Amino acid sequence: MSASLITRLGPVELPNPVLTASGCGGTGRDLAQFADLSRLGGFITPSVLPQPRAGRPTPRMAETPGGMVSAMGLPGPGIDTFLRRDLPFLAEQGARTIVSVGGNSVADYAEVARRLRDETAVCAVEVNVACPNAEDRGLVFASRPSAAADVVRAVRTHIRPGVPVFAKLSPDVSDLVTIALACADAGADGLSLINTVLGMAIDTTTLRPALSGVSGGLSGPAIRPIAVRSVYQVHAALPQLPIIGMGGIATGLDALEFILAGASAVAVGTTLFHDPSAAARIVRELEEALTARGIGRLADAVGLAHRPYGFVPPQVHALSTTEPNHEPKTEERAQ
Amino acid sequence: MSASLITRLGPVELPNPVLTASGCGGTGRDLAQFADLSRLGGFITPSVLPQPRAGRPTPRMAETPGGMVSAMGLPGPGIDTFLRRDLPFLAEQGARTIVSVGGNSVADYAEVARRLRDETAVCAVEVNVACPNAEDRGLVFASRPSAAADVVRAVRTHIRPGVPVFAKLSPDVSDLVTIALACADAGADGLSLINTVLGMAIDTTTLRPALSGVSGGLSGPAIRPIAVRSVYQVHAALPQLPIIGMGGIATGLDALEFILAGASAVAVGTTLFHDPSAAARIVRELEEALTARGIGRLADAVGLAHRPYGFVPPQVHALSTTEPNHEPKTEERAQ
Amino acid sequence: MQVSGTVLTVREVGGYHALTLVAPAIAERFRPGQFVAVAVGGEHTGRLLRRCFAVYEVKSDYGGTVEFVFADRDPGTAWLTGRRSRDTLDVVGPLGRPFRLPRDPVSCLLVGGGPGGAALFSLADALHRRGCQVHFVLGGPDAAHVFGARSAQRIGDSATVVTTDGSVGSRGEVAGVLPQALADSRADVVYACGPTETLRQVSQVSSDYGIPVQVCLEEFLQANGACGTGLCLTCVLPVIGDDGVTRMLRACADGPVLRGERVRWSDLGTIPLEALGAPRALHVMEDS
Amino acid sequence: MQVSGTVLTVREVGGYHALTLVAPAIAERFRPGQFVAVAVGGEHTGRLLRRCFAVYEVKSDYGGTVEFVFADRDPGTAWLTGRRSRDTLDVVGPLGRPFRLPRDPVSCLLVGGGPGGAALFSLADALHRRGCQVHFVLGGPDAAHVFGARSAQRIGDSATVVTTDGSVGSRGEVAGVLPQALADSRADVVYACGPTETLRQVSQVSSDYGIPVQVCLEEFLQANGACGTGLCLTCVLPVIGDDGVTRMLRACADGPVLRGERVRWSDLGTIPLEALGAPRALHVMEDS
Ligand SMILES: Cc1cc2nc3c(=O)[nH]c(=O)nc-3n(C[C@H](O)[C@H](O)[C@H](O)COP(=O)(O)OP(=O)(O)OC[C@H]3O[C@@H](n4cnc5c(N)ncnc54)[C@H](O)[C@@H]3O)c2cc1C
Ligand SMILES: Cc1cc2nc3c(=O)[nH]c(=O)nc-3n(C[C@H](O)[C@H](O)[C@H](O)COP(=O)(O)OP(=O)(O)OC[C@H]3O[C@@H](n4cnc5c(N)ncnc54)[C@H](O)[C@@H]3O)c2cc1C
Ligand SMILES: Cc1cc2nc3c(=O)[nH]c(=O)nc-3n(C[C@H](O)[C@H](O)[C@H](O)COP(=O)(O)O)c2cc1C
Ligand SMILES: Cc1cc2nc3c(=O)[nH]c(=O)nc-3n(C[C@H](O)[C@H](O)[C@H](O)COP(=O)(O)O)c2cc1C
Ligand code: FES
Ligand code: FES
Repeated sequence: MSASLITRLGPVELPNPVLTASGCGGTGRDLAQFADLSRLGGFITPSVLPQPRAGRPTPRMAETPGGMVSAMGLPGPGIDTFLRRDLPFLAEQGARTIVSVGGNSVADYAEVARRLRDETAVCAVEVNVACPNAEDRGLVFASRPSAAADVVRAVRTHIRPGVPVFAKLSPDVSDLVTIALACADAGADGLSLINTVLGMAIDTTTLRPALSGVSGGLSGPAIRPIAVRSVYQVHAALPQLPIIGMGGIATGLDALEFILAGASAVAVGTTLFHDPSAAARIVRELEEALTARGIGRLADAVGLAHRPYGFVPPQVHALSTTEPNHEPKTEERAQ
Repeated sequence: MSASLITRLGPVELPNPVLTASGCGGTGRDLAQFADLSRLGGFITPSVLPQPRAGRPTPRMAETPGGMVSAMGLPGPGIDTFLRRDLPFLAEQGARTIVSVGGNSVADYAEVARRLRDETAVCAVEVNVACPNAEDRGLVFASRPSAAADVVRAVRTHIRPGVPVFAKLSPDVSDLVTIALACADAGADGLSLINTVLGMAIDTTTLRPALSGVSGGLSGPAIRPIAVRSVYQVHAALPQLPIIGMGGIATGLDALEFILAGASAVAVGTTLFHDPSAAARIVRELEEALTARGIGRLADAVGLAHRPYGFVPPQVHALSTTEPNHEPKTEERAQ
Repeated sequence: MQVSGTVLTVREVGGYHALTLVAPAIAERFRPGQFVAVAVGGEHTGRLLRRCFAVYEVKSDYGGTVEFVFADRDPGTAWLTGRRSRDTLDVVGPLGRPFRLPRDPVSCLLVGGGPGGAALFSLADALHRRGCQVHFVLGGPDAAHVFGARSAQRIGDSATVVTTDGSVGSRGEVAGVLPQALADSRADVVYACGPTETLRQVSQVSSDYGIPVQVCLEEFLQANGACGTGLCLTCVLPVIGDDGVTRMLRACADGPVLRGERVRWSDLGTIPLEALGAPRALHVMEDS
Repeated sequence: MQVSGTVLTVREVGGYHALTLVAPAIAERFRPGQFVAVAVGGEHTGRLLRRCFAVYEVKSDYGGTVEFVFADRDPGTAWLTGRRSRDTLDVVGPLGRPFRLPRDPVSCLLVGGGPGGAALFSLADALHRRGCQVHFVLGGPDAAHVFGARSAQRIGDSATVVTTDGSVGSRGEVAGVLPQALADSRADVVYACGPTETLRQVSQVSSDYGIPVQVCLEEFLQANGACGTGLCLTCVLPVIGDDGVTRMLRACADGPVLRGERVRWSDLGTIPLEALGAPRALHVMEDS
């Protein structure tokens, strides 16, 4: 018998845990040529802002080993056009739509959330906390617990109960768990981990930064270990909060790694650029992987890596049983 | 005419900027079969602690896309054996030796530094600030400005003037520039950027963390964009401080990227595991790359990416000239 | 369509490479001006971005083959040149909007620069089938880097070849010979594919003469695109719409064929201040 | 030596693969028990870690060839199985300390498990040249996964084959037939290569009989090593030295051949509390 992939994000049930990551599946129109959107676990929209935004000039991306750096500048049509054109399209396709909300001020986020309140096609909301805060020298909200909490609270206030709000965090912080806690306290029903890692490429021909935005976000398989670590850390600290894990997922086994670390769902981003039909393949591979491991229900695999399993050498065993859900300490790092 | 590769790390002149990274060239004995140590810019030793350390149990590493995660536990023979056995070997080989100093308390660092003071074979000292601090719940020193400053000060006090002290930082912080500033204020003569990025892999067969240490340090080409960004950011803020850049360097062009970002020297780490003779090749490729670009002296290329170059579209130009050495702001990130 | 195509041949054509693969589903759907997006580096690769190439020609052999021509300029294309017959390639296509064809048998001037010339030959066939006249102008730095000069002479109603070093045809640049070619061909429409700078000049000259021009932005897409399928938004350029509003359009999904007179050539690599959604900060700068 | 070797053949041998490449510098220097570290995935790969394989045999053909035998168990080895003749491989070798050979013509028992059997044949030749007797015990899960059973029968003074499913030789495990084989061969020394668990059992039995045993830790190295050259310290295991002190030695550079009775088999994957430099915290835990 093959494994059941049904998963829950708080009050929402999804037929499978494989979503498309914000900003990586476009508006859905182009992706629909390669994937039946209704067969995906869900579709996360690009971050929606109150106004249309052209984004940054080209060059917007550079290829790097196992990944890419990109600085897009949050391009998008703004909430009006989104509601008129993109959301109805996604609903027509039968996509379970998770709307990513962005902004450069708490008021921006609140405004978008307010406009989403009565939209029944919205299945869940993701707050992209990794946007630059115009009021804080352009520091991203996600880099301070209080700023992150402010935007989450602003969104949560406007969104109907029953529609879960996920806070999407950046890994570029000294203490991710503290930020996650602050978001949970501010009403986040779950967390999305991770947004891109701050990186940069220099063009060795022009001898200048490769991106018009100088630095950009590193994404793709290269960052997978950072993402898995983030999910594992946060799940250890907040085991009751559902997590959407993402960062470099390219195969079903990659998705399983995130599930074992503690994610209830996963999102596929950069891989869609390489392989636009990847999401359906990953669903299939994940199902096969669970079945091969005798795991009947996806839910049983969530966070499994936190528990001891099979043969455990005595010392490791001692560690694991005294602290079954322990956060990896910083001493558990390299060297 | 081929380019001159001579570079300076404060008072020390090196014939070329290509070093081996701490912990990646072993004691030098095994590497010497593949590379003439005297032809390298320099050799950075594994971090030396006061006592012998066995390190962590296996498994200590896992392969990841474009990199690896490792948790070694700072294995090493301790300062006594290091001074008796390893340092004399390196001196015999004609290696310009940079000794990496580690510890789990400020006293550990001070002790190692004190023992190094009268060793004339020590060309420079690198303080591995990314060691866990036993007195601060195992948080690495590098995650707090004051803790980082304490260890740098402790080492600087004991090391002879004329022997530069470099502080080696971890990128896993919300604000790298603040940590770098604290180290500079505490007497660091330069900075080494970056140590590994905190990551993790889960074994999808055992369904448990792949490393005995649960999480580990991500290294290799995968992290190069993070490392280049770190060097660029810190050089923008502290242009007078020499930087040893590292993180995923595999080719001469990779090395050039770090130089353009602001590094005066570079170190090759994980690539040595893949290609033990890489360092000499990188020296050659870097020389060719500079020559091909009409850059006669390596020193002229240091930090070049911070200046506008060639054709600059008007808007980008406006940005660059108002803030020629501007730190990439957090708003200059993805999306 | 995303297919795994079997490589038939990789051959050198002057200074370029031509790769032919079996891909019936793509061959069948292809219309001139469209492109394919190819995954490079093999199964274990760390290179994630697809490379986009305009299709040179499709044939019915082996159920349907697709051929594209490319310049070897990065490690991804170097990998492609190393493919052997029977290797497989992961290819997505046909992608993008094709050249729009005139309904009536008008006179057409097809302008190619470097490897971009390859995209014009299937267009020429389609135009011929509609009874159009097809005149060629092909240019490049030297003889090895002008694609299809002989074919153009064979199939074209006329063909002008021009190289920077004069090693074949006359010495000079495409834009230089264009006014004469427009006059000689009495062109009703211009189609162009080649270096972005060439497209800019061709658009400029054609507009000056009031002749509509369609350009295929293959090179811009190669330099800027990550996916080719419209998902990533990395390949945008400012284009003026029918309503007069400048929008950032995607070279891949909104192109690669665009009306040359609508592209804001001198603003490539920028967000023009009056573009839809341009950053407010810049507006402020302009006002203050 | 780091060389770029040209692949001659990749062939299936039962359930394993054997790859032969031209690498004179390695062939020349090789001594039985040593290994090669192979880069996998090709030029564009994101797989950085070398794969270590004990050498099966070296020959003087083509200036010097090296052959190794491997089980296909990860994407890296899958890539190796896909190599074709004339491809090149980046190989470092010969690496590690070889089997130490007895000076006198003693009786030797060579014990192989799975693909590890391959490492014993060049050893057998060297022992024969010294006038030693060479007896084989080869085991594996089934007939396809016992390496070299026929060769062993041909060249050995005796050969015992044992499989878990009894599909070839007798049914059982290597350790089970060892006491009999030791008695029959009157062995003065045991050499073994195979799964780590087999090496543990062989070491145990041999020590019980007071017979010195050298084990080649190929499998442990494959599971734990990143470089093969002694640089990375990822392949360590606890070994008791002549001074009675347990040290964490590298399977690659201090091995792969170690004295079996000196390896702390039940402490693999740990740092024994009394090992040199073991963490103080653990001592404290034990004391308190
Ligand atoms: C030189 C020329 C001659 C034409 N001759 C005739 C004719 O004789 N009879 C007739 O009925 N129609 C003629 N047309 C119009 C043309 O045939 C139709 O517009 C086209 O077939 C419609 O295709 P579509 O719906 O895909 O493009 P649309 O969706 O209508 O247009 C897409 C975009 O392409 C532009 N575009 C479309 N076709 C062209 C073109 N050929 N050149 C440049 N830009 C173009 C449009 O302006 C628009 O911006 C001519 C157009 C041109 C430019
Ligand atoms: C079964 C056997 C028979 C021997 N017969 C003779 C003999 O007849 N005459 C004679 O002079 N010497 C004999 N020796 C000793 C052996 O030949 C020498 O130790 C060896 O050649 C020295 O090589 P080395 O300097 O590289 O090893 P060393 O550096 O001396 O040793 C390296 C490590 O390998 C171990 N080691 C070395 N050889 C063996 C071995 N063969 N088996 C297991 N562990 C070993 C050592 O104890 C040490 O731990 C015999 C040893 C063994 C085990
Ligand atoms: C081109 C691009 C655009 C993105 N846009 C958004 C966005 O609008 N909002 C958001 O929250 N994350 C955005 N992201 C981040 C991704 O959703 C995802 O978190 C990140 O890329 C890591 O996943 P990946 O490695 O699978 O791509 C974007 C990433 C890329 C590469
Ligand atoms: C196995 C291993 C051991 C390391 N040991 C040390 C160490 O002892 N001290 C230190 O400062 N950095 C150590 N590092 C970090 C490297 O010196 C280097 O900063 C990092 O790996 C990034 O460079 P790379 O990508 O070229 O490997 C180690 C890295 C690895 C992979
Ligand atoms: S290349 Fe990705 S949208 Fe055009
Ligand atoms: S594999 Fe690297 S030290 Fe042994």
